[in-house]
Amino acid sequence: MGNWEWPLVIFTVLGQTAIGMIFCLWLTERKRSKAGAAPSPEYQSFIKSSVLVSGLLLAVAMLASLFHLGQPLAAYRALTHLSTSWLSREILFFALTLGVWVYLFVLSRKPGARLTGILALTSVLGLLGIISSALIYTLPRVPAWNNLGPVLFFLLTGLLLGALVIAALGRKALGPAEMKQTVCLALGSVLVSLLLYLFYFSGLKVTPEGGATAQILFASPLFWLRAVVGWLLPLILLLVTVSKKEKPQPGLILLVLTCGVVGELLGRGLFYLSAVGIQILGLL
Amino acid sequence: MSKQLGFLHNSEKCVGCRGCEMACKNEYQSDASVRWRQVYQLREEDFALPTRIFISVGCNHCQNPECLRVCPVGAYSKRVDGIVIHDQERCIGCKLCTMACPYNRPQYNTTVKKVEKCNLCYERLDRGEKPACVAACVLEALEVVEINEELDYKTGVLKTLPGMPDPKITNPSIRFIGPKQGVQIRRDV
Amino acid sequence: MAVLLCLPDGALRIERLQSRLEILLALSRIFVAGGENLVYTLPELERAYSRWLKEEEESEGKELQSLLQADYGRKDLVYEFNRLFVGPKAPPVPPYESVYLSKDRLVMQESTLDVRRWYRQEELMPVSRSNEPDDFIATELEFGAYLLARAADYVKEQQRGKAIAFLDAYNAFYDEHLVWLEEFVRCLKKATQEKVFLIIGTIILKTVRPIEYQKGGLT
Amino acid sequence: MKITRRQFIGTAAAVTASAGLFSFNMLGKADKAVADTESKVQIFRNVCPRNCYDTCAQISYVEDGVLKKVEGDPKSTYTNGKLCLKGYNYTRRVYSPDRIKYPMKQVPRGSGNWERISWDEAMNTIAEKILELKKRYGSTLPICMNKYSGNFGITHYGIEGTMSSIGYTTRAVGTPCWPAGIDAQTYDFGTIINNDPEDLANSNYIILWGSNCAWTGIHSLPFIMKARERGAKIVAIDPILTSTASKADLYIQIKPSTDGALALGMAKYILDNDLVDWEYATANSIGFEEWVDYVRKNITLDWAAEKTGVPKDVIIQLAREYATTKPAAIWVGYGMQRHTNGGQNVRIIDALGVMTGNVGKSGGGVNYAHLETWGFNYHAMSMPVPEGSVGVPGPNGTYSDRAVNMNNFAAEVQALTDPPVKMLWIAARNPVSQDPDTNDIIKMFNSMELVVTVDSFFNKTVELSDIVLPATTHFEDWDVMASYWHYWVGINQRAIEPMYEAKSDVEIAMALSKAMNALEPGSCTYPTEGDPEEWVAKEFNDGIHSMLGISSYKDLLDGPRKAKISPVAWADGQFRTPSGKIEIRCERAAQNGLPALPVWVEELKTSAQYPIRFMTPHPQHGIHSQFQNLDWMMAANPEPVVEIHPELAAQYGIGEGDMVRIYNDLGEVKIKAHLTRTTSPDVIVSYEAWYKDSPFNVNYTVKAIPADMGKLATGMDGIAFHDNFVAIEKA
Repeated sequence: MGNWEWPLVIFTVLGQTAIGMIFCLWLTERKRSKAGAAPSPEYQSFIKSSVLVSGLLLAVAMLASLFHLGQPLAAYRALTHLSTSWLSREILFFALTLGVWVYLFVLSRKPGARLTGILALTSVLGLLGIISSALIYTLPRVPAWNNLGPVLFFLLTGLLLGALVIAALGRKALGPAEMKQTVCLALGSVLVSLLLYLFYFSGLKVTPEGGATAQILFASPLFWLRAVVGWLLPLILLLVTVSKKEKPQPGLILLVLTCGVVGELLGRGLFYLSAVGIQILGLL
Repeated sequence: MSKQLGFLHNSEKCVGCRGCEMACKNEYQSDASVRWRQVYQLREEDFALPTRIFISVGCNHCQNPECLRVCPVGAYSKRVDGIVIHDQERCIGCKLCTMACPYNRPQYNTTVKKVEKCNLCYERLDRGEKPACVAACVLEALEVVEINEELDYKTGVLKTLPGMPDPKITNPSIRFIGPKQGVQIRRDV
Repeated sequence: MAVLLCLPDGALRIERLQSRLEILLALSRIFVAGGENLVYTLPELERAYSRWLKEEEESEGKELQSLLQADYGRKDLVYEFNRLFVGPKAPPVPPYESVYLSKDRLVMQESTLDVRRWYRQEELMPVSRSNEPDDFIATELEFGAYLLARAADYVKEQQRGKAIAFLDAYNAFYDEHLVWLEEFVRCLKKATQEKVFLIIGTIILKTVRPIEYQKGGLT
Repeated sequence: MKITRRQFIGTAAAVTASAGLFSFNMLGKADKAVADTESKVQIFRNVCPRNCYDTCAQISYVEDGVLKKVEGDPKSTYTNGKLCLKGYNYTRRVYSPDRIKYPMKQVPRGSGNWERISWDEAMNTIAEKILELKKRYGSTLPICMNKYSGNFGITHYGIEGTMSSIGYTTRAVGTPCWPAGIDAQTYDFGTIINNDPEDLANSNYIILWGSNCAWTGIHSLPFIMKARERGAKIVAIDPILTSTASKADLYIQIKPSTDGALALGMAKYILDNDLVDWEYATANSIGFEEWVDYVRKNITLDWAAEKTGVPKDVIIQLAREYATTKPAAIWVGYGMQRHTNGGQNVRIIDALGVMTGNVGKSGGGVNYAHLETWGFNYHAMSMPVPEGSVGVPGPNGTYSDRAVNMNNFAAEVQALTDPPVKMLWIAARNPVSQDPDTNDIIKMFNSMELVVTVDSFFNKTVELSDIVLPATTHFEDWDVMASYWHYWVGINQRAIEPMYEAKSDVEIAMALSKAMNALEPGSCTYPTEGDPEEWVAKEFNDGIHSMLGISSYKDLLDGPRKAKISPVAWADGQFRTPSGKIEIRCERAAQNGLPALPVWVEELKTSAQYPIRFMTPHPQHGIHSQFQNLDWMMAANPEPVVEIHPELAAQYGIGEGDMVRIYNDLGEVKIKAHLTRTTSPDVIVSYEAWYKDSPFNVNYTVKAIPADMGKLATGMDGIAFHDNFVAIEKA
């Protein structure tokens, strides 16, 4: 059984959120630039603040990751084994993402600058970062992780929370269609996440270690809290939101966001906690 | 291919005295939080009769070392003789290797906040001495051997024992002589 | 901050070194004499600390006030001192550097031997009545004080180069060794609620520091 | 610019002048000679002094006065350059920050209010108390010593010497561990002698009868395995399927305390099938025919099978193989004699060895222990009492010490009134955790006026002492050690200076003598001065020299020596009994109220109230209360378990890892359950030990029930530790 790795929980969830936000911004921006409409001041300030928030989240995430290390001051060395280590690659992509984000940040402050390209670049780097993150855990030793699960879960976390933060920040600036698209993205993420988990659990049973992981999860009250707060509530609330014509109430979006954050943090904590590795079976 | 050194553990001879484990600690005066070598008592239920059967496991100097693959700082290297060395100077204490190794051999030293592991006493080997664990084995149940086909063809040499992780994961450089169980006159039958 | 002055006539003077030296000695004596002699060693610490505060131009700190109010003769201070640092039960805050700096929580480790080398370089060795590890807190503090005293001596003798060498040596000794006291005090604060010892911990943190000195004046 | 020590090249030349002005407390001028030893690795010879079969020859590596590591000394062919897991832990013992460092006193006892005192104050306090008690009661009998096996180095008999040197005192006499077996063999053969364990390699059939040597005497196993490689069969008879028994070709799970019945069953078969070595038995023993008669008339195989739980055909097989596969060796472990019929069972096994002619043969023997290599001067021990001392009156106006039974220590001390015991001196012993009936021990401690304990660690006994004195480890002492199993003797050098203010038992005796003579000249006869190495030198005599083939103790500095005596016990047929023969019929036994013949004596049985036998044998990670508290051991074996058979566990709803309350009318202990089929459904097992910061102690439920024998050779009967009956429940 693993540990509740707070630094890694913060790092992965916040980092994925930041990248999810940038991805959502890119979707929006791409449509807008196609439409060629002049941005409203509200929209401009939304872009500015969204870019800023995504960068802050990314920075906090990377800072948090240092606390996982025994030697935080030597973290830079983590870049030195790109040939086989997904952790090295993760750090590389996150560092690049942060670097490109700085440029994005500068551009976002320039009125009239075109952001589609740079948003796309940041998203791609960020998504590669998330995938690298996930592949770190795709360890043959840990059957519960040694599959596509981590990649999909990590991406879905990014999409769900990214979309929800964007929806929250853009409650004034985004048009109804944009809002709908963002909310739908979140809804889709929750739905896929939930279905994926059901599918995932059925796969876990195949190995004894995977079975142990499932057992730990089902036995944990935190898992059921995560299921209610992280899947059920957002699902219901988002369905309600989507079914209505008018733009969703800002309060509602914030509520879903809170649920989503709590759910994902719990889920990620449990992800680490419930890892059961193949090991020598015997008395110590 | 260059050679691959590894351990041959004879669980027919091993009585689980744990001398190897402590001799290793004595040699390196290693921190209480780490066990480079560990003696495991295998599960009774995995054998025909309930018996105290032991294996002694240090680093298995795997042919496909997961620790080496996942380490982000390249602290691990494999010598030409197959010994997997961990350079503690480089280690940043990310603990990923401790998650990746099916044998729990890289151990996180909570005092220096870095990982460390068995290095097959390569310095002693280079001097022509036996590793501390092998030298201390009263029943001579532990040996350093060259892992090769010749060894694997020998009768009685096993790649795994019940309770050991699937060797396919990392291709560990450890071989076993299986336990022998005597006749038991028991009172619970 | 100590000030090393080179006066226009070429004379050398140093300020604020004496208080530092005295407080190191006073702290050392607390541990030399042990819990049973706090009634003698605490007033000494109090005097040294008060002088240090004055020299550093701070007001008389809160710690000092409560230290002043403490009853040094309290028997339970003795017991608590022994429980924390001495034994016979395994002490939670053993006063030996290597327990904190070495990879093992043991005495007589590599850092102990390095401390011994420091002493030897000055042709010194531990000679106390009990065979303590060389990195016993009292011995290390005394050695620190000794290095400062040597610096002060050379100032008196107007040998600038040598005075500076000893100040630097003290700082090096701090960096290589005395720095463990930070961890020691952290453990102490976890292990006790007794004010007097918490204050001693605070005094250690405040006063056992590298010497920052200015090579001031006209040269 | 920052500098480091390496760059700082002080100005040592000038030190002398100004350093004089600096007032040093801790530091002084360095001794050039000492400084020159820097970074030179020195090698010393040591011997592990623990109460253990193997008494390992060690080599310690010391650099700049610091013990770096400890290895086995390859010069001993028995230990063969290897230690056990405990022996590799010594740096942790020597340099543990937990060690007791200074003399300290605690007021009141048990309060945790400890004050550091000087050696002078400690010695004066103790001396004054001794003198005051002597004055009050007219003798030193109120002073009671309890010393045993914490350190078996010969100079540690200086503890007994300390007592003799102040007068006639009360002494804890006896030994808890092994006396019933000693007496059994003393009745039969005149004393205990085992074949050189290296001779086990010559055996063709080896019965490990109640010995878990994989844990308690690992260095004998290679010789056993060598025999097996030659084709010998290894049989283990034990109620517990130990690590040793797991290696046997045949393991027999016997009902505890019925070993004699199994041996009698075997004897019956051997008789009935005429596999007896009549020639050996009749030539070398007396009373053999009478015993044969008893066996013929009283023993049946069905009875033996019923009694022991061992099927008849297995008894037959065992008997046939043992009687026909010669030479056949039996190793009688100490565990099997810790019963109310333990000594008698050993006597029956002895008889089995005699009837098959396996005694006095290479590769044979009924091997228990020996003391053949222990013929030292006991100089540190042999101190005259001060003139005019008064003790327990004997004939012709002589006096003697007053003996109390170490094995019923709490009760017997409390029962003494004329004069009562008022002061305890405890050294090399931890009675509060190791003696039976812990609660009564604590009660007894509370009735004392002064308790002095010499120890290295704050164990349960120190916790209840008034004064604790810091003991050296064997690396800080000069000493000489012999084994009670193998034939090697080794010198133990002082490898490092004593740490802190630790002193050896002899040094403590000298300090006490100084204090007593200052207060009252002539009140203590112990020398007040002496060099530690000289003390060791004085232990040697011509007998030891010739036995070891040396001319001086200094020859042992080149390595331990093996005694030049026959590796085969009793090969000469010269038995040390009054009759000079093996006394199958033993008058001395009869005189001591025991059966004269090795006949069956009923074992102690469980009751309805306490239906489970709780066995508490020796642990792997320690020896009694030593070692398990050290950091590496605590990491490797952090907590005790109780081994419970799954069937028994199921009856009580106990699962793996559940806490189990084990109790009887005496007390209780709570231990975590480990379900295993290595024990039987009516026996639970937990290994005695003292874990750091843990209240775990198996002795809370152990009654001070005497074993049947021990008085003859050791002064007191042993303890039936394994006749410990309890009830259990899920805690």
